[in-house]
Amino acid sequence: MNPTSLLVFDALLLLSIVGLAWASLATTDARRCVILFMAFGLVLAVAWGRLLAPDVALAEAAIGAGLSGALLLAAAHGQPRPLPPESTNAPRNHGAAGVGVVLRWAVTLLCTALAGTLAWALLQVFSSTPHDMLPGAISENLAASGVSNPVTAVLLNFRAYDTLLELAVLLSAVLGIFALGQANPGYQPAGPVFDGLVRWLVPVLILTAGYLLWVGAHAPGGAFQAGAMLAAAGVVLRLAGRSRIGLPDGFVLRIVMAAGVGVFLLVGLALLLLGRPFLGYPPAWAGALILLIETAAMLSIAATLVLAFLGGQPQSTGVKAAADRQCEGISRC
Amino acid sequence: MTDLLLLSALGLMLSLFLGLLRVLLGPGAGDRMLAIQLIGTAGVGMLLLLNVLLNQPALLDVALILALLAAVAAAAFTGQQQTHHD
Amino acid sequence: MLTTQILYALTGCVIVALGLRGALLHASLLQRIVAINVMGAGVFLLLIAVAYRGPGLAPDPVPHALVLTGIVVAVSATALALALTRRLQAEQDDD
Amino acid sequence: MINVLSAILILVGVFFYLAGSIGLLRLPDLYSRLHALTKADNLGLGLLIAGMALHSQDLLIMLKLLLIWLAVLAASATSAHLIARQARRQETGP
Repeated sequence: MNPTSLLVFDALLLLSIVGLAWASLATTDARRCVILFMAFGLVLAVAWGRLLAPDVALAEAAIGAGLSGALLLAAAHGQPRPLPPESTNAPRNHGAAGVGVVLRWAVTLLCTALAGTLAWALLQVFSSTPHDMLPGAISENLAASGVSNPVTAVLLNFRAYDTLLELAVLLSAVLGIFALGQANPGYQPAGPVFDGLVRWLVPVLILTAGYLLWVGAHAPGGAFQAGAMLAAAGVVLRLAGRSRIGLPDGFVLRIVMAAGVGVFLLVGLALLLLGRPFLGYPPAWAGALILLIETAAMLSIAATLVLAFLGGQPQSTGVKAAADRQCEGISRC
Repeated sequence: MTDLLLLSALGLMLSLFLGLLRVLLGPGAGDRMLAIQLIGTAGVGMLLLLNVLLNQPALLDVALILALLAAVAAAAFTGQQQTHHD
Repeated sequence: MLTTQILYALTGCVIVALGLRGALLHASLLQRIVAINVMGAGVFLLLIAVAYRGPGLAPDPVPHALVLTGIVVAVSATALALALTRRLQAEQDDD
Repeated sequence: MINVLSAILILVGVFFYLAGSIGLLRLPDLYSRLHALTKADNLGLGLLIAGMALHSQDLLIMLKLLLIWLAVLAASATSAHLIARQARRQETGP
């Protein structure tokens, strides 16, 4: 392979990454900022692929380029439209224009210093001989982990503690969102064109989720990517204006939300009772236990991400139907 | 063959840069969304080429996901939220 | 030292600084949230670059696992922040 | 022989990509840009995928490639429709 032209490819890719990050943060128009950030996510997915990180690329493609774009675009809709440039500057320039400029430069200078320090530290790390103890330990023990994809082995076996706590973080994020109020208003029913797309896209997304969950044991994929794909199916249904988007109601929803942490903990405690370390799977069972935990985690992650897109506690469909009926009785609302 | 694939990847990169220019120029948000669509398609193409170049079959799945979710952004962009109150 | 690794890692540093600057200086809450996400992406770029071992060699899976969970946590934290923003704006509108 | 054919398909595909993006940049209004974009999506990626499929000579990979192309086709048609409708709505007012 010709290394120089690959280097040119790298340079252009990185140039577009820096340019997009800069452009999305340089504008004051919320929508433009979000659109540029979505392009940033797309290019990042290519960069992960280039750096031989297909697991990360899968997650970035599903989340960075898909879900978080939809999430931020929906939020940008609610923002006030940008004023023409003359009027935006006027109120700020009243008293503190000088201070503003000084602050701006000070922050820029400090951030540049941070980048310099980081770069210096990294170059120190790179110039020392790499000590590959951790990757070595992983490849030595991979056979006993129950899966052959090293990233899945790290996530669900070697560092299963971290993943358990991460699922707890996701759960607390949803609980925080619930505490802040009701879900966003739904979308108006889609036209026939988008509806036609949704009709086959949603089943394909669900199938892809199943495929990613299964393949994660021996190839890039796993619960996180699969959960994101399932969530994407829910978000697509929501965008198409459907009232039922695959989320269960009430109590069942709460069980699904907690399933990831719950199953993880139950497996860990059961192993403790059997005299093994917490989450120390017996090698013969490891594959099956990991698949069980991953299935539960996928459902929880999907529910979390869909609820994150809703931005609040969903009204249960029964209550909502009653409210709609009432509405129609009173007036067109 | 690898040289040709690399050359094609550079061609797609050029196409992506032209799309980026349109994202920056606008003028409307609709124009920017169109350019995002182009960048997405260029990304899919690059992943397909990298999949052979770097011998990473999983990048085919990444391209598939990008392709499947390509319409989500446009739908989120044009979707009209219901106004519940009043 | 690998040129690719250094290029990507240094870009990560630049993105972190750009994101931090945006998060500190932007007036709009939504754009601050985007800026924090950009900063996170910079950290991810740095980690994945550190994990890279060169063409044809298997990279270190530990940073990959870290970044994978990081992406999912970042999107849920973003959703929480957006919900907070919405609530803040609603409260301000009431006043 | 197959290699030559696949190389030609890939190169022509990249050419359509470039033509589409130059169109997106040069054409004067949203609707004509939309038209240029479909060139890149449908023809550019289509030819690229045909070339890659010939190169791979593996049935499973060919099927995946076909699915990718179909997904991009459907997505590009749908988004083009949605964006054009939105633009028209804004022109005529709410």
